[in-house]
Amino acid sequence: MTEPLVVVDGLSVDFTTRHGPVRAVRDVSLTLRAGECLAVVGESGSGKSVTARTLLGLAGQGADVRARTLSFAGHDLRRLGARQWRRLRGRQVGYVLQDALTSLDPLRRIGYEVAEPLEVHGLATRDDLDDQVVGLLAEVGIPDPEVRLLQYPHELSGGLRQRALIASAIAARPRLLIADEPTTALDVTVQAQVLDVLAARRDAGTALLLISHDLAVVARLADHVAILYAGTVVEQGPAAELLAAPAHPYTADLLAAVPSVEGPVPDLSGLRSAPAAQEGCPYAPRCPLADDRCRERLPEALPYDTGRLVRCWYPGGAPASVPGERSAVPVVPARAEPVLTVRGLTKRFRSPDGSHRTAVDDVSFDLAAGEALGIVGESGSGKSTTARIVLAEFEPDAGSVLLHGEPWSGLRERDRRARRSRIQLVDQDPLSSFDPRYTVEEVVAEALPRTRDRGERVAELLGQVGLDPAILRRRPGQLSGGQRQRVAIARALAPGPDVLVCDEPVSALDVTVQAQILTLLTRLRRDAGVSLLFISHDLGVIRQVCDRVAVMKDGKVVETGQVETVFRAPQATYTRALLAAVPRIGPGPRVPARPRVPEPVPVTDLKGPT
Amino acid sequence: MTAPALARPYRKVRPGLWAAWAFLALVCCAALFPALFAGAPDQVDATAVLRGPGAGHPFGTDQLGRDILARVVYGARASLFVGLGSTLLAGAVGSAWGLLAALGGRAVGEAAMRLADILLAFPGILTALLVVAVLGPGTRNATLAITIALAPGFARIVRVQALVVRDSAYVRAAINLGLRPWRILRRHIVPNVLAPLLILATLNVGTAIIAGASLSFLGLGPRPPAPEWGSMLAQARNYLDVSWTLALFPGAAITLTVMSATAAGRALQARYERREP
Amino acid sequence: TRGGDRPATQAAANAAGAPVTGGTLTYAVAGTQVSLDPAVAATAVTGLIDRNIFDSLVAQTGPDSFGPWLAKEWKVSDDGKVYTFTLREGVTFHDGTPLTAQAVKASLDHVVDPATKSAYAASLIAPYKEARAVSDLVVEVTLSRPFTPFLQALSVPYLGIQSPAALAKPVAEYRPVGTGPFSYVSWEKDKRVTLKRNPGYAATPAGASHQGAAYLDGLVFEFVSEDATRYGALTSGQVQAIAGVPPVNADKLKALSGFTLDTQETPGLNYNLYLNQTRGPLRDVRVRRALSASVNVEELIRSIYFGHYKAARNPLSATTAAYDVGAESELASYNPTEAARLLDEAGWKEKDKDGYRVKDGKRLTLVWPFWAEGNKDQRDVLAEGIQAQAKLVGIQIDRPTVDTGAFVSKHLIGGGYDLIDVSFARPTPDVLRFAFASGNTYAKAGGNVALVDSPEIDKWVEEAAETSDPETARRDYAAVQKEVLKQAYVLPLYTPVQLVGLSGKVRGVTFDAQTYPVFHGAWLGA
Amino acid sequence: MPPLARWLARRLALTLFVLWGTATLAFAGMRLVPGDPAHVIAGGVQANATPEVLETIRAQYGLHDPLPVQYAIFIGRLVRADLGESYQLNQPVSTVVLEQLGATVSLAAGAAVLGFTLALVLALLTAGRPRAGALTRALEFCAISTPNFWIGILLLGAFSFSLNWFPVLGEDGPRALVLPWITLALPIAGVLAQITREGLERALGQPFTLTARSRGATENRIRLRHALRHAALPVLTLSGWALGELLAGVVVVETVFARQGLGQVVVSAVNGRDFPVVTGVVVLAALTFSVINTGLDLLYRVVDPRVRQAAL
Ligand SMILES: Nc1ncnc2c1ncn2[C@@H]1O[C@H](COP(=O)(O)OP(=O)(O)OP(=O)(O)O)[C@@H](O)[C@H]1O
Ligand SMILES: Nc1ncnc2c1ncn2[C@@H]1O[C@H](COP(=O)(O)OP(=O)(O)OP(=O)(O)O)[C@@H](O)[C@H]1O
Ligand SMILES: [Mg+2]
Ligand SMILES: [Mg+2]
Ligand code: NI
Repeated sequence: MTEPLVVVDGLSVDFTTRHGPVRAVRDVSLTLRAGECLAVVGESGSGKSVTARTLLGLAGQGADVRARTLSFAGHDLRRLGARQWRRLRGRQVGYVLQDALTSLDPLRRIGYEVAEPLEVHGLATRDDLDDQVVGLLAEVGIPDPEVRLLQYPHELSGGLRQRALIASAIAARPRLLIADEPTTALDVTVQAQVLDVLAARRDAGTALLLISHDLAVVARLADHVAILYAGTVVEQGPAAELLAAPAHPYTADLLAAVPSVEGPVPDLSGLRSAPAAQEGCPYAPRCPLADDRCRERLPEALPYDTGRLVRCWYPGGAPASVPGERSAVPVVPARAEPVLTVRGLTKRFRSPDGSHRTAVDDVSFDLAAGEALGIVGESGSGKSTTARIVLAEFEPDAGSVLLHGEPWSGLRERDRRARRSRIQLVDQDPLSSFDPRYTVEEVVAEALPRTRDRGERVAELLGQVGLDPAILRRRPGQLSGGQRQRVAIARALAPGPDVLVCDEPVSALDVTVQAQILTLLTRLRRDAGVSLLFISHDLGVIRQVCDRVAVMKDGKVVETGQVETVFRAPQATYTRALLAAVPRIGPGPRVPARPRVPEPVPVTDLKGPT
Repeated sequence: MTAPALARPYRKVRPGLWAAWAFLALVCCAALFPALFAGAPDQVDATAVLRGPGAGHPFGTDQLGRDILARVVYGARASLFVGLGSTLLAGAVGSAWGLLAALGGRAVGEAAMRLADILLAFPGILTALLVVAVLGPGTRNATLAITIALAPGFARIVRVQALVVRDSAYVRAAINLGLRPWRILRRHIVPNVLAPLLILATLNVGTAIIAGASLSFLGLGPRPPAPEWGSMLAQARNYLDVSWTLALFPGAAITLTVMSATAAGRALQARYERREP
Repeated sequence: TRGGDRPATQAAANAAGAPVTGGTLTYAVAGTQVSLDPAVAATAVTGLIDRNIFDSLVAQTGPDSFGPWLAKEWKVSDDGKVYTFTLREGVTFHDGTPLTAQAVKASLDHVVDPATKSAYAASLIAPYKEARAVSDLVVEVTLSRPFTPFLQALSVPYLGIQSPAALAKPVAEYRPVGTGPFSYVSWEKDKRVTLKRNPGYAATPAGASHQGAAYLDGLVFEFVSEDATRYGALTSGQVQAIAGVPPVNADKLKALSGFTLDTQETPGLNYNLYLNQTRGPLRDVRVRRALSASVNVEELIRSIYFGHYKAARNPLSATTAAYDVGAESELASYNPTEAARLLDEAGWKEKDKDGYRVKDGKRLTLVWPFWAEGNKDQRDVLAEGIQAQAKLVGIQIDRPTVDTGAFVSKHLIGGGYDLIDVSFARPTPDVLRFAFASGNTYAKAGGNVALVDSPEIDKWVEEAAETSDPETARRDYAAVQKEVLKQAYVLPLYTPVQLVGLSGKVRGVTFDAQTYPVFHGAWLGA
Repeated sequence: MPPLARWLARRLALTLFVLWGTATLAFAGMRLVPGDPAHVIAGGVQANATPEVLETIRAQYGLHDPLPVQYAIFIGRLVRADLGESYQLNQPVSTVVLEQLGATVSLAAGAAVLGFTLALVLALLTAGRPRAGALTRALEFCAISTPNFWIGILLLGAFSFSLNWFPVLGEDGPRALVLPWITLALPIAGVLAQITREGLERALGQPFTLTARSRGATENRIRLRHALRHAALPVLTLSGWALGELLAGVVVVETVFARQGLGQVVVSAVNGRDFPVVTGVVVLAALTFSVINTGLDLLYRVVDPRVRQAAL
């Protein structure tokens, strides 16, 4: 093996904030060699980005960085002055920030952004700058680079933006490339392409530090994986072994929570959520194995198996989550009356340039009582628009929606109002759907009829969605993402609806929280007998909750059927491509860089990721 | 998943803010109960003209031998009356106007906003000047003039805010719940539009006080002998060479009041924004 | 009548050394003007500037005496209606037109022509009927009735003799062209008027300190309305002379080396407060006298004007002919006890919670409109003092701010006021007729703003205006002064004073009967 | 570029509408005033015009016509860019305005340049530097809270009367303009500096700044090439307001420094009910403002590509 390029030993980063110190990273040790990919995985707030930024000397304002060793190519990073840091950044270490939407300067052309490292480090003359940028854009698989060069970030789709950002990061041919959540918020097909670009760099000998909260993404690229929990590396080791046989209970839970499109649907009802502990093992509050020792003392990183390190008193002791067959999902009697009948929905929108674009095109489906219908499709395929027509937020241009066989679309709002409570919505972003001035209690209570026992009903509903009544007086802004989504579900359930429309209800949540919400929805369906119209771009998620699925592309439903049937034997080519692009955590060697696939993103697609 | 939270530098509780609140309270007291702080503001004393600060007259005396302290104290009323009165009125008129423009249908909305465009087409003081030209000078008319100058700005902001709120996810949620439009308007739209407006209004009090003082400086506000800071400054201009206290104290009173009001408004705003997620 | 005594006071008594020719003098004046045509404009500034451009037919040489100027001599008919003037020979206007009887006729006709929209000049010669050129240099003016103040009127700049050629031009192209020591160069609106020397000047008025062309090459009138700024401009050397030195700065200026202060008391009507005797509480002479007695004019004037303005005790300025010293015994001078007694007697016994007197549930409130544009000399401050003092005896004085239109139509013409303040500079006792004759209300283009309607006063002023006996006139005028003070139609405040600030370099500035500075003999020393 | 053309056409229509509206409001306002303008035209108080003279004037200025007729005549003239003749000055309004325009423009333009520069420099130097910012922040706050006539009075007292550094009076030469410029510039500089700094700080906290840093860009490069553009957006939005404040300040500052200019014209016209002049200045102000705002919006579109394809 070659000399390690990056050596991090005992790194701790603390922040001073208004609410006291935040220990973002605690005692993290990592090494990375040229041509290798190290993946850092963990849920939101676990310290992934801070760790990465420390390697660039950009930990942030008020950061207190301590380490026993912090070296890059043999240079002690702790001793660098401002000027030396600048020489390192971009030149030696390329950084792809998470969220390409805001990481490119919206007021500057793509070409400028890509060229900046070259300019800063004096690597290009004025004349060949454009050529170099075009080359870089082509290298990351951006079609028509000469055109893209002159465009602004908002004129590019999410995938293209992400690739432009990568192009900028690799412009100066750095020896280390840090990619911070490079595929979050991208459609699976686009995600696959971006990963290919990164794989190509790795294969070209660049060391790759890949940051993700998604184990499935990591599985495709990483040689080594480090699992971060609350700022601590709880487990690290070679990717294949670690994923095949997680040693830390957290890793095990994480793996189990990843919804997959194949294999058994796991029963996740045992997953717990609790804030990380400050003392002892941070995972102890959530760990099924935790005992007093765990709560008192955090173990050292102990060797485990071959070349692995685990910080757990009971490494490998976690019970592999029991794969319960789909027993949790109630099977709908075939003769059930449709609650919702959707026929030939069509909706056109005017684009700013005056042209019309069909967002929903002749969509029809039925939803039976107690049934769960999933709608999948890439971004912009018309899923949300369909949902909003079903909710009668606006009228379709053609087609109709029937509720319990009676007209629902095409009415005056006044005539619909009494039946509004029959259909409720759970949104991707619950926070904005709460009046900022309302407390949790008021939010839920508003959905209830004004009766004497309203207070009790609120408490009951919160119990139903697994929330502590202690949060009644809080405002939604003070809740975690998972809690907010539970409040939203409680509110949606309050009027006793027949249909619950869920538009990407979990796509903003960490996998474990996501798993909990999905379990909750499944349970509610069983207990309350509501039908679900479940929208997601994530096939695994759909599979976990739904009986039937409708696949949408460009406003049309290209395929419908029972979930298992569709996923096992997709008929439409689009469905097949979609399934093929889904990253899988499988045993076996890491995937080599695939040959570049043809660009599927149309040049005219200006829509960003949702 | 989220952009790195580059936390803003930590802000301490500033003593300046406390001073601002205290000073505001003082000014309000002076406006309400001037007699507690000073003697008569219009008592002429020909034997003690243009005295510097000293015993009996802590701020000195003016060209008629009147006590400057008393005049500054009594002047608080006019300034606050103009500042608060016009802001409140403009806030009320502007809110109704903006809400109407946002929620009152296309034709009404267009008409309301075009009227605002016209009034906003030139600087506020010019509008105020014109209004004073029509109505004639005086405290009440100056207040009205500033109201008319401020209201279209408020209307525009209220309209934008009302549109944002109207299209917000939580109003959508309320519609989904089958709530009646009137209830949604009352419980969701109006409060969420007015909360930021109230803060904006607080920030505007200072502007209105300055505008009021400017009008009376130009001789279009309250008339002497009624004590008023702007007109005191206008008269003081003639004595720059002789007595510095004459210009200093009313001017400082304006600056400090405006500063305090603005600081208080900003503090409220910061609090409001922090409360938002 | 002819007079010969030296009229104008000699300023800069230290005018040592021989006069030097050359240089430009900049004189900063307050206010601005709307027209340079003296026949059109009424403002003092126009008079001041035009005095240097235009000569008059006659020159006022004393309170009641006149000397030759453009008219070398004149005759008045026995009935006092026909004036025959013989002009000087060889005088030419700045544009080369010779001065003839026709020119005089054209000038006077121009003044009374309604198209001219004369703001003031026409009212000075209201009885003017016609002028006739008897010969080239003899002009005969006919009046509709005898009018003694006619000569005085002719002596003011507003009736300066203008070039007929210039007057023949369209109004838009008007340029002031006269025969005076300076000729017009340019007028930058609201900024300045520039004049240059008339090298061929010879038509000096009687009593002039200097003969022939002016010493100064140029004369610039700079308009600076802000008192403090004007003062600052003098002390910082930006201008050589200013009008209206703020009294508050006057002592300081005197003390400053290199500067002099020249004080000129203005003749005519003092700055007086007129009490509208036709309206409300002021119909009662006791209330009028009470108001008069409630104000300590002496003390107010002293403190506001630092002793540079004199408190007045007579509607007429002491420098006016027929000024009667004895009249002031009739003045209800400061005596708050007496004021209170008079008010009690008049039925204003009770006081309300604000300390104002009430009668039949009505408060003793007087309206004194404030016309901001007319404000100068800190008169607003003085009014504040008067308000404060009247309050002490229980009289409320309201000062609503009014604009010009409303001031004229609602107040001056409509009579919607109780008090009004005016000063009126004109060096003749005939101003008493202007101010108190019943036929001279503002609505009838007069100055009787107290709306005095007294047959006696009317009789006195008419007699004085028409008589040719100076003694009768004097007696009549004295009677008027006594009567208006006794009736308290008027509360004299102060005698306006021209406080002219001069840089020490400026020499030889004199003042005419109207107390306008005359620059004919001025020169700039080292 | 058709969208731009369409946008400009809409702006033009809006401008015309606003001009008509302001003119109409001014007309209505001035006609609501009690009092007979004939007296003003005749020369005001001292004129003491006779009824005949007044009658001539009323006839000449059409004051006898019914209001709709007067309004129609007024609008008709306005369309031909004829603002009528001043009541007080016996001159065409356009002449009055043009004569004074230069003085006002040089005052306002200089102050604008000074104010914007000051704001920019202060903000660039202190953004994201709390220690350096504290003092300037306090000073800006003072400047914002102080009416500019008081600033003017203080400056005049200190630098002209006491120290004699600047002329008390003077129409010509930049030396006489220094104090008025400062007086006008300080309050808007205070506001703009705060806005700019806030914009800079917000931009400096954005991920793209972090990206730029991660490329090795220097602090200056980040501030000038990235953050400044972003800070320019709110500043542009506020520039219309700031310029308006400036024009409004002109009215007061001209009074304080006894300068001639449009501000003085308008104040004396308002006081003297010189209706044509008031209307003229108001229409001119509305026009200037519309032009400035259109220019600013155009500039905004140049700086921010995102709004380019958005409609008006
Ligand atoms: N500049 C800062 N000041 C204060 N706290 C910070 C700062 N930057 C990060 N933190 C805190 O440090 C912790 C780790 O943050 P980090 O951004 O590394 O999380 P992450 O694992 O990247 O999460 P995500 O998946 O949401 O991006 C969080 O609790 C965060 O709030
Ligand atoms: N109000 C609207 N006005 C104009 N176009 C719209 C509007 N709403 C949606 N669209 C367009 O309609 C198309 C479908 O949008 P929709 O939001 O239904 O997609 P989606 O499948 O929900 O995508 P995502 O996964 O990104 O949420 C998109 O191209 C979108 O730009
Ligand atoms: Mg992160
Ligand atoms: Mg969607
Ligand atoms: Ni003295």
